[in-house]
Amino acid sequence: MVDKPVLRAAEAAAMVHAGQTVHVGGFLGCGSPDTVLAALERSGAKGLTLVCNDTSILNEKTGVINGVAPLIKAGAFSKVIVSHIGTNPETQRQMNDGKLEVVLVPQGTLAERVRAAGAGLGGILTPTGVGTEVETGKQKLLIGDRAYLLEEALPGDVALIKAKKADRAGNLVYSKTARNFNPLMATACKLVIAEVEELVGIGDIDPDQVHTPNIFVDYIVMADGAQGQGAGR
Amino acid sequence: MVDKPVLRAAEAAAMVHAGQTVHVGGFLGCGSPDTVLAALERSGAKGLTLVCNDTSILNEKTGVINGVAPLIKAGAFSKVIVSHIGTNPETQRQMNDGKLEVVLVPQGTLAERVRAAGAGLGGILTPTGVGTEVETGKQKLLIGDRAYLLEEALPGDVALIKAKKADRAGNLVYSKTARNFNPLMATACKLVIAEVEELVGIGDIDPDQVHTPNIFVDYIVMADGAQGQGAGR
Amino acid sequence: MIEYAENKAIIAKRIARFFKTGDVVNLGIGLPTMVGNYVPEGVTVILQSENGLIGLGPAPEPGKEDKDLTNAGGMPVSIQVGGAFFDSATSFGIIRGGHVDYTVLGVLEVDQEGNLANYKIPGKMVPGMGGAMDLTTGSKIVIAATTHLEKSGASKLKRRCSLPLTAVREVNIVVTDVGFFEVMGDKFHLIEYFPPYTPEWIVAHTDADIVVREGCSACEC
Amino acid sequence: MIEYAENKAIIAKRIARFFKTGDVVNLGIGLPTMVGNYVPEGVTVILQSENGLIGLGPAPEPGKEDKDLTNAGGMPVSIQVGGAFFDSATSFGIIRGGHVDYTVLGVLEVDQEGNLANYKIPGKMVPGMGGAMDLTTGSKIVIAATTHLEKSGASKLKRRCSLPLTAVREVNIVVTDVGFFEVMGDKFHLIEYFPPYTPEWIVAHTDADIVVREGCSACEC
Repeated sequence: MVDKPVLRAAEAAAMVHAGQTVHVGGFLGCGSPDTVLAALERSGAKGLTLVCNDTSILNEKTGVINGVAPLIKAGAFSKVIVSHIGTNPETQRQMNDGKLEVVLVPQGTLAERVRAAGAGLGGILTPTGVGTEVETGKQKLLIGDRAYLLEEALPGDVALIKAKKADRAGNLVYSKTARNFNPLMATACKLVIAEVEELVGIGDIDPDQVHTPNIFVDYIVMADGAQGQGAGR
Repeated sequence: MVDKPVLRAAEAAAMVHAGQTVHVGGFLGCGSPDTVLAALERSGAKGLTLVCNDTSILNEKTGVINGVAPLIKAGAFSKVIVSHIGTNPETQRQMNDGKLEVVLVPQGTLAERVRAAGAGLGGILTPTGVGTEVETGKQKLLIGDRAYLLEEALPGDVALIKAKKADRAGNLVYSKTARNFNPLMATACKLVIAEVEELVGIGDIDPDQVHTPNIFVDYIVMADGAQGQGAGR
Repeated sequence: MIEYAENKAIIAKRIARFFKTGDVVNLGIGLPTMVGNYVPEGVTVILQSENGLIGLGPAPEPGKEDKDLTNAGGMPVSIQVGGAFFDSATSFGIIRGGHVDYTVLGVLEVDQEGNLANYKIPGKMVPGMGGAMDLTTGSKIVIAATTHLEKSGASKLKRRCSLPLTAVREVNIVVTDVGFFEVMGDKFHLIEYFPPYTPEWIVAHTDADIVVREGCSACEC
Repeated sequence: MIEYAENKAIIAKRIARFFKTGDVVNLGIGLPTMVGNYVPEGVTVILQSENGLIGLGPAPEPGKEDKDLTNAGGMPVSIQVGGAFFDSATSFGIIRGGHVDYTVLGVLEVDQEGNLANYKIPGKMVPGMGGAMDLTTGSKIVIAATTHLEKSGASKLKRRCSLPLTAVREVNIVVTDVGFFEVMGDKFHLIEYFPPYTPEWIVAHTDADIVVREGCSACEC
C-alpha cells in the first residue's frame, strides 16, 4: 500500500477553487469535516457550488452554528444542491435576496445521484417525486406499470469528508450516524480530502471492516483535537 | 430487537417453490450457502429461475463441484440469469439441448440490477454494454454526450445467502471475498434465508461493523460444521 | 356543543397501537417522534432513522450525548443493542425498497386522494423535503399525523391539497386528535372517533368527503 | 527470416512496466494475471479484484488457503496489509466509476478501432462476459494482452472484429509478443517492437492498418 499525504487544514482548503462543486459530508452538522470547513471559511472561498444533505444548523436563539452553516453565512456558495434548508434561515434569506440558488432534492435521490456519479452510472430511475414539483424538467419512464423519474448522476470536483479513523493508506472507518453521506461523497469527486480524528498504521484496520477503501482518498487532514499518528498537523 | 428463527436446512429448502426466482450469493462457489443448496438439491426442487454471479465450478477433470453447480446438474433451473457460465460446462450443455434458458448479464450490471431491486429503483443507466449484443431490446439514453443502457431492477422471491456470522437479531457479517453478491441478494427478495457459520448474541456485533442489517433477514440456517449458539440445528 | 382543543398525545398514542413486534417504523420530526413514547408494553418495534441507523433508542441523559449519534432532526439519541449503522444510500435503499413497514409524518395538508403536502409554503417557508418524499413513496404504510384543525379553525384534511405535494396518493392512514381515518376510493373513511368528538362533529368540521365506516367505534385512547 | 514463437512472458513483462506507484490495476484471468509477477522493484501497484477486494496478494503456500479468499478466477489468493474487502456493487462502482487506472484483459480479437472481442464464439463457446464489459468500459486505460498470432498463423489484431464485441472503442493499448501498440485514429500505432521482430515483419504479419510511430524503438524487455 501507499501512504497518503497528511495536510494541514489550510493546505487542504487552498485546493478548493471558485467555480468548483464541493461535496460535503455530514447531516445537520453530525459527521461534518469541521476543521477543513473552518479553514475554508478562513481562506475566504467564494463562488462555490455545494452538494450536501442540508445547510446545517444556524440557530439564532441558541447560538448553535455547525457544519457548512458558517460558510453559508460567509457567502461562500453561489448555489446549493441539498435536501433541506429549514434549520438554517440564512439559506432562505440569501435565496430570497437572489444571492443564492437553492436546488432542493429529495434526500434519497440526492444519495443515489451522488452514488451514481461515483459508480459510473448515468443516473437512476426513482419513483420518488413523481407527480410533485420535483419532476419538472425530468424524463418520466414507465417500467412495468410504475412511473419513475430519471435522476442524473451528480459528480463533484472536491469531496470534503469526515471519518472517525484512517490508516496511513487512507482506508476509512466512520462512527455511528456520522457516516451518513460521507462514504458517498468520497466516491463522486475528483479530489477527496478526508478529515479524521485518529490516524493509525497500515494493517490496524481489519480489511473486512473498512467503510471507504483507500483508493478513494487523496489527502488526510487531522481534525482539531485529533489523537495518534499525525496529531498536531 | 427481535430474535430471528433458526431453521434446519431442510426446512429452509422447503420454502422454495417451483416457478420462483431465487437469488443465490457466491462467486465461483466462494461465499455460497452450501448447506442450504445441498438441502435444496435433496428436496428435488425443479423449475426455478436462478439469479447468481455464475453457475459455479463443475470440473470434470479434477472432480471439483461447488456452489450452485450440483443444482444445475440436477436440473433444478429452467432459467439462469448470470454473468458467467464458463466454469460449468453442464450449463452450456443444457443450454444447447434447449433445456435451460441462459441470460448473460455483465457482472457490474447484474450487481446494480439486484441492488436497484432492493433499493426501490426502477433501474439504472449504465454505459456497460453499449454497442454490444447486451443492448438488444433495451432503451438507450443520452446523458450529456454519453450513451447509457437502461437496465431494469431484478427482484427475486427468495434469497439464499451465506455470511460468516450472525447475531440472533439477524445482523450479518461477511468474510473476505465471500461477501461478493450476498449483501445485494439480501435486499432484493421477499424472503431472505441466511446461512451462517457462527451465531452470536445480540450485542456481540458492533453496530458500525454490521454488513447486512437485521431487518433484511428472515431466517437463519447454521452451516454444516458451524459453531456457537445454534450449532447442530 | 363540543369545543375543539388540540391534543397531540392522543394522536401519538393511537398511532403507537398500530404496530406489532418486528415492525420497522420511521418516525418523522415533531409530533411523529412522540409516537415512540407510547409503544405498548410487550411490542418491540424497530425504529429506523433516515440519517443512518436501525434500532433508534431514546435520548441519552444530559451529559451522555455522543456527537456522532443523532436522529434525523440532529438531536442526540441512542442505539438499541442489536441495532446497526449505515450510510445514506443504504438508508434510503431500506426506505425506498419497501423495507420500512410504517412511516409517520407530520402534515401541512392531507387530502382525500391520499396526497400529502408538508415541505413547502411557496413564498413563505421552504424548509425542503428532506427524506419525506422517499419515506412516503417507499414505506408500506404511510400514516399522516396531525391535529385536526388549524389555529384558524380550518380543517387540515382537505378535498384537494393546495400546497406543493410531498407525495401523490401515498397516504394510507390519517390520525388526528378527533379520529382515525383510512384513505380509500378518494375519500376519508372514519374508522374510530375519539370522544368527546362524535362522527357527526367530525363530518361537520372536516372540509372533505368522509365516509363513516360501518362499525366505526369510539376509541378511548 | 524470423520464425514466430509464442512468448507470453514478454507480454506480461512489458505491461508491468507501464505502472507507477499508486496505480490501481485489475488483471484478468490467464495471461494478464502473469503481469503481477513482473512489476518492477520499487513500484507499488494496488491490484483490484472484481470479486471484491483491493490489495490482491500472491497465492498462499499450499495448505494456507482460505476458503473465503479467492480471486475472480476462484483461485486462492492473499490480501496485502492495508487492503480492503467490499461487495460486488461497490467493486463495480470502483470499476465503472473510473477508479481503476489500468485493466489488462485477454483477447479473442482486437481491432484497430479499439474494439475487443473476448467473451463468446457463437455456437462454440459461450463462457459469458463476467466483469469484462464493465472493466473495459470503466477503466481509464484498457490494455489488451495477446499473443500476436493464432496457432493457425492468423493475426489476432484485426481491421474489424468478427466476433461479438465485449467493448466498443475502449482499447487504448495492445501488447503482443512482437510489440506494443497504441490504438488511435482507427489504426494501430507501433510504439515499440520486440526483437528479433522488426517493424517490417510486424506490418507484414498483421491483418490491420499499422502506423510505425516516429521514434518507434526496440524494447529489450
